[in-house]
Amino acid sequence: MPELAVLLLLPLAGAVTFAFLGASARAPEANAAFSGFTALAAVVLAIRVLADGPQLAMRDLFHVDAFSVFLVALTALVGFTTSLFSRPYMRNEVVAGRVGPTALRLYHAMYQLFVGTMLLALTTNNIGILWVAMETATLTTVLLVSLYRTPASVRAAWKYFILCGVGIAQALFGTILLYLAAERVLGGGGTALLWTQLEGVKDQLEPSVVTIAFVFLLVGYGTKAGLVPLHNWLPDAHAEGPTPITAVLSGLLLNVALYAIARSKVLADGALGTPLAGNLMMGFGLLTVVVAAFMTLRQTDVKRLFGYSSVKHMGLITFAFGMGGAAATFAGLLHMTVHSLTKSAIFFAVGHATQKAGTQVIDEIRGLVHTSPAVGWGLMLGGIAILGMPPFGVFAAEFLLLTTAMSAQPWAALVLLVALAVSFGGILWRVQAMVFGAPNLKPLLHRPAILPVFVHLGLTLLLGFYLPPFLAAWYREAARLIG
Amino acid sequence: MLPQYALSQLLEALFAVVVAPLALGWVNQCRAWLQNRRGPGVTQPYRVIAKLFRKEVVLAHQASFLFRAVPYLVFGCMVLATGIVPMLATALPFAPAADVIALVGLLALARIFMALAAMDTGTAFGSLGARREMLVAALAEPALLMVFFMPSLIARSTSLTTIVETLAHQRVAVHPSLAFAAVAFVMVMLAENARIPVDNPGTHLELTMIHEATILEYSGRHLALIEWAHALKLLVYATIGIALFVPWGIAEAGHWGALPTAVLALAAKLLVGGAALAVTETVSAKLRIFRAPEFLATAFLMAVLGMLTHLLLEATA
Amino acid sequence: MSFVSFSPLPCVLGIAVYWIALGILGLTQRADRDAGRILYAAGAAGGLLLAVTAAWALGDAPTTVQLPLGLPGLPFHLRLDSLAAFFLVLLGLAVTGISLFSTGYFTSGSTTNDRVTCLHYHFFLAAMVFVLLADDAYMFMVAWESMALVSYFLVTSDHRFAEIRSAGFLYLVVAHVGAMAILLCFGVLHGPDGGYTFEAMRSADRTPFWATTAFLLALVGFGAKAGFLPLHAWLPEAHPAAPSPVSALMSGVMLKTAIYGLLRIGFDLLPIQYASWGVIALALGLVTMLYGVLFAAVQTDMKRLLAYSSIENIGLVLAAIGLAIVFRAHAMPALAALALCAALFHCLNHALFKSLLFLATGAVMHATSQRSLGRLGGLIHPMPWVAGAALVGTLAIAGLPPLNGFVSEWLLLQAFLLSPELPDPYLRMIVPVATAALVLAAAVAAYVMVKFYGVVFLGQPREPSLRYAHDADAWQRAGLLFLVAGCVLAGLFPVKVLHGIDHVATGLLGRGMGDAVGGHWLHVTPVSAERASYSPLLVLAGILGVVSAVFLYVRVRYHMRTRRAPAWDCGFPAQTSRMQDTAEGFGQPIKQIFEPFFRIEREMPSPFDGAPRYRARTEDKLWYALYLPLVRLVERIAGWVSRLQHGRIQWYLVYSFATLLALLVLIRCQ
Amino acid sequence: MSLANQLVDLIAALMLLTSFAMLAQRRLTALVDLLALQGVLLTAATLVAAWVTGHAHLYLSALLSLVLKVVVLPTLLRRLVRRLDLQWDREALVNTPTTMLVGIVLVIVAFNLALPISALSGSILRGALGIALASVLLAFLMMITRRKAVSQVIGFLAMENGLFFAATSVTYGMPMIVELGIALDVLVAAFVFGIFFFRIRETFDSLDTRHLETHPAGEGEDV
Repeated sequence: MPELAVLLLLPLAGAVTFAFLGASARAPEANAAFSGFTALAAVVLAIRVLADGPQLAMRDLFHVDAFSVFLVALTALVGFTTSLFSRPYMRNEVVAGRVGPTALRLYHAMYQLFVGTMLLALTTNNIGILWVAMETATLTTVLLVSLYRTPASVRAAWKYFILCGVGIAQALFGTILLYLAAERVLGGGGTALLWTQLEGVKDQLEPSVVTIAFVFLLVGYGTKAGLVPLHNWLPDAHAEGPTPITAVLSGLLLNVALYAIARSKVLADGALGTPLAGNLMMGFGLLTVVVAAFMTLRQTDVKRLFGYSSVKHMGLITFAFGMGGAAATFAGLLHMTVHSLTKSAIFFAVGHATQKAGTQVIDEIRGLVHTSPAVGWGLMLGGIAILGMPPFGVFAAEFLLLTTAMSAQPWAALVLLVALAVSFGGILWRVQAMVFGAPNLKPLLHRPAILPVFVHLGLTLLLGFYLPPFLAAWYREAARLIG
Repeated sequence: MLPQYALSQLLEALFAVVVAPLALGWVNQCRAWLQNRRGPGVTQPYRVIAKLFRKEVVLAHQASFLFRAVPYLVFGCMVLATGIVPMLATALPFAPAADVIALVGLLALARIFMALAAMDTGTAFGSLGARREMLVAALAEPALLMVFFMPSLIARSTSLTTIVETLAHQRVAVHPSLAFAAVAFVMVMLAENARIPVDNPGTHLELTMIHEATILEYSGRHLALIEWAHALKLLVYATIGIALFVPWGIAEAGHWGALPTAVLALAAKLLVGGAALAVTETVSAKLRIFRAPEFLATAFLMAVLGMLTHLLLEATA
Repeated sequence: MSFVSFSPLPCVLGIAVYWIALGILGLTQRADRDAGRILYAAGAAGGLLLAVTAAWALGDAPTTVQLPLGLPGLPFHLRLDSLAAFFLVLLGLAVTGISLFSTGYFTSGSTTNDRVTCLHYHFFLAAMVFVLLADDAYMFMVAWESMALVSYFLVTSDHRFAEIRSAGFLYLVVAHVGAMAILLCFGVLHGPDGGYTFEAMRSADRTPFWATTAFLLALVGFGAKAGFLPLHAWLPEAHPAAPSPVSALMSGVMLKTAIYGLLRIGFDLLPIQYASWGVIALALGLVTMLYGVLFAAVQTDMKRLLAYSSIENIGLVLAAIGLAIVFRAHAMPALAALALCAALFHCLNHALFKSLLFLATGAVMHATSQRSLGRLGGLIHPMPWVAGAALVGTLAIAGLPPLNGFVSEWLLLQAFLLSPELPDPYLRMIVPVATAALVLAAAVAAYVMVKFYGVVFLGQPREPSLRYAHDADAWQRAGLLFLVAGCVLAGLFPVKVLHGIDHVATGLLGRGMGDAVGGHWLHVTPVSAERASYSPLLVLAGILGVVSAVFLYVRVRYHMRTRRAPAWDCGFPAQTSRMQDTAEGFGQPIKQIFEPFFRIEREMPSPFDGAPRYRARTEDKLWYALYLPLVRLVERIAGWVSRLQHGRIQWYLVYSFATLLALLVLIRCQ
Repeated sequence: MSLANQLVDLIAALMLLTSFAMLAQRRLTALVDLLALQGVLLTAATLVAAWVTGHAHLYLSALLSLVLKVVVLPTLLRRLVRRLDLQWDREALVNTPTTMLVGIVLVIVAFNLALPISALSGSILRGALGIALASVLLAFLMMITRRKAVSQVIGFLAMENGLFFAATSVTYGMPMIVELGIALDVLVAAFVFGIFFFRIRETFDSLDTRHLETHPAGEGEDV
């Protein structure tokens, strides 16, 4: 599969290129070009998987099925639009003197590497490699978070590093235990970590080992996914890094972590035959939603605010996956899609807004809609969409999730609704304050990239009204795989 | 529609319009006697109205077209009200057009026009009067409706014709609820017609007046119409009371033979009623303005209690 | 109809799409004003067409359509039945008037973004159509929340003012909480194997407990939109904040969509009703009504006053619905139909006169830039058109014959007077109290409206600039006159209106008011002619006849000399406009009598004040008793939760560690 | 009991011992030494596994461990400690005796958890899994109780050692490609740490993590 090779090698090539040329005048465009071609390869891959079913490649080292290819497409797409957004954003940062040539090289190289590791994590068939990719993703972004070298950003990056490093170490332990269980069935050697193999023998795995393995995996990847109480790295990392990185952290990294959890759950369910894994995930999901909802009420930094919003949505998706079943998993997958699109759109808008205001403090951003209507309305509509107001797609996902929850877990649905209402108030109040009111912002030298914002919002809007049949079939297939 | 029905309707309305000032005059005369005065005679209201019609109208500078239209509208409403109330005969041709609720609505319409006109000139006393008038109405009107609902429940109808026929022709039945209703009705009537103890029809003392304050700015023919309408209102209330609580002797429409009896019966009832009103006014003192709501709330409660009594004791489900 | 197959549903759908197109067109228009104005006028034409089409569909059998949109497995289901058609008529009529008015209103462009407003305005209209047409839970929720969202944008269209922003915020939060209750309600209602179409819900079996839960959730959810106590708090904030045509739309039409939803769920999706629901609805309706009217009486902002008056009217409608449920539960369908017809008629009436009054306030604000009653007065002279139209609206909303407001209140009272036929003695005892509350509220409403009209339009201008206020322009007049005509015609020909409404009752209850309505076009006879009858046309003819006769007589018999002079006012010499009764003064007696209802803050001058100043603020007790404690509770919890987030890495590691250990111990214990 | 078994058990016991020693040790250079010692133990364990199974890649893995965990990382850390002039660390939360007590509890918990797995698995890994888990948890505890960034990194690396030990002793090593990947990650992580220390130093003039305790606006106002 040449497109798979392109998909994985192109970002790597990009990273190497930018390690040397990342500070050149045309680097932002080149960055977008690399991402664009990667996205193209992802689309081709997606079409192939859609047409021919799951694919294995390179001696079973890579495996792409409906679940992963959908995330591959999403990741590549958001990676591309974010690179478009990053173009004027980073130029403005340079103008503002916040980044120098070295930082710019680091930024572009790591951006490509990050997207590459995400794609690797999604396409690999080996759960060991999945772990390696996740760890690499952490390492690539950790330096980006501290790109500005302000005390706060160094702090945030350190926190990110330590908490995620420790977390991901737990995931490795889980992986080792899984290997232990699989080895007894599949024998040693390379095959015992292959997903395609594991999936086939999942009901023969030793339950007591898999239970412990799942706990470690859940805690490990849950840290990356930002599940409460393992989420503490997330708000700071979101707040302090350059906004394009925030957008991909929120829109992509969290998804990939959830992807790992969802895969783990399939194995755990198969081995245990009890709803234990699902119950744990539902518990985490609920706790996450509730805590994140209340935390939004206390935020004064706009990027932290939306960081908590991401935490909340990860909780919802975890809850959906935990509940299981075709409908809930479908809702979870749809939620992943729309959350990625919407949240990155929000961060694009927030990025420009914070550059205009010269601060991330919510109270000091006012009247966006006057100074730049497009950014203002983008932020407003994005905020509305992420809060689950129709006609945006987040609502479609929440509708499916909540109605299913009401049949299956009425008490949990009630808790979710209360939390959603609280975060609705908390976020709307702040978004409104920033978008409306008398303006206090200054114009920017480089025109903001509005297109990605509205492309994302348009897609989200479309998904609220209309789910293309191929997408629905895709989700169903993926839900079948992991439900 | 038979012409004799139409004729009876027209005659009754005309009768009411002509007789109304007389009834007012009778009450005033009785009061004068009770207060040891000679009194101006029962025809005094006619003389007043006639004089006013001949006088020129002095309009305030700020007065709008509303101000000038209101006297006619109020007068029209009152005449129409007399057309609905079975005074001498039941089954009037106009009766199906409006029942008791519509009657209350009609009275409210007149009052609201009155209040708006009072506010139109933008004087201190005008708006003060309008406010007080509306306040009294806001409490008296529901009480009045509740009073009406009791006979309506007994007769299972809100049509005045049906009510009066039921009450007048039924075999003797005791309706304790009607006692409550009657008391409440009298209280409402006092309030609505600007009588003591709620208002003083004779006063022009600024701080106490209610109704008079609303018509301060009127003069000439406008004032004549309003005074006349006022007299009509008193008559309407009196005849409603008579029709509801002492309906005996009333004629059915088209029964020309029963008409003389009906006229005599009505005259007798009005004489007694007017005298009673005069007595009431003489023996009681005017209330402070903020006591008036309590007075009316009492009436309202009486009416509600009456309805409750009816539903508990008399209703046959 | 043999050669033309006319089906109303696609036509209605077409109008909604047309409005959406107008909105998008509005967004793309140039700064050229006239082009923008045409859009509103074109929208008005759509409204009229909608009213006609929907009226056509009133008696027809329900028609359905599925759109290839929505969720997989749950495409958008649309259905046009009599209930929806009636509310579409209401929407169409109100929109016609309001859009005509807007054509003249949205011209200044100084404060708001015209293009965006135009977009939201027309999307709002379309969203309401979709709410009424929706036939599955998802479509309904999408339309419902979209409606809330665009109306939120409309409310905040002048968002430079902090109070407007917080009003919009409050509105959207309450709306969203309500929408969640509705979502929960649908979750309870859903049909077998998770069917979320209304068709599946209709046929689903459910226990009394779940049915009651669904009804109560619907009451909360739609109550948040309609403004039932205690979820009314957003109304008096949002209505004044919005541009007047938007206030008119929200108050006149949007609140009715909540009533529609309640009827849809209460009567259509829940096939069996219980008397207890009716009692709850009745009680809630009466309390809401009284609360609304009492607060309306003490307002000093004309749009707040009207907003509270809307709360009152919605309470009245809810009470009527409650009564209908009680009758239905006791198998008295004819009486249920009567109460329901009263409710629906009042919905229509309120849509007409409340829109009219909000538009009138819009014209006043447009001309004077004043909203406070303390700065208005005497506008009948410079603005005779607006004053005339507002007079009709005032009389109609005060429930006076022969206008439309009286008819619905009359029908409702008739329904109440028939309730002694209920078999349950306890219910019978509620009736007098309920009736008393109803008539009391109606009477106080008249008080309120006199205050409104008198203070705004009559008397002397309280500000000198008011003398130069300009009257409404031709478009605005057209809009006002359309609604005036609606009020008058619905008042004079109630039988025609009831014919239409009867289809709805028949559709929902299986039986309408029947022959009683069709007796005679001149008289409304809800049960029988002996029982009660009312003919507004005759009443009007009677009044006009007497008035013209008297006028002619006076004119012929006496001289018509008239002289202008300063007002007499018992001979007081100086009469400034400040000596008139103020809005506060007018509300004072109500405030005093019903003092326990209010929360009053007084600022009294001391005897030694050089510049004595008296101020009294009357506030909603519920705000302090319910909303603020709730906010404080949420904030307190947020405070506790945020202590988890203190920035110490060691502790964060402890969290992770503890979580890991707890989970490990948990699974070990299993 | 075979020789291999005894050897692995011995190595495991030493592993546990070093973990405890690290928990108690507050001198940074000594900590680095202990880390290097763990690396040696790890290499030894891998060699034993390679010997038992005869897998060639395990020898490679042992070499990798030796280079990375005994030579490269300790050297790097030693140089850092010297360059940054760090000597001592302090306890952040609780004192050493308490930490030790908690550590003993953790070992019991880890053994208890590993019991069912040990019971069902064969030959050489009998007690190793419990000890590996205990090492991981002890390293975690060390990270919690230390204040200096360097100590945290050492704790992190100790945790990785525990994981590697689990991988080798319990499953005779992971597939080669995974091992390589993990090793690469550890190496990169070490470089990132290195960069970080200088950034922290440059920003705060100290490597005390107290400076890394943020009081971000809007949260924890009462701290």
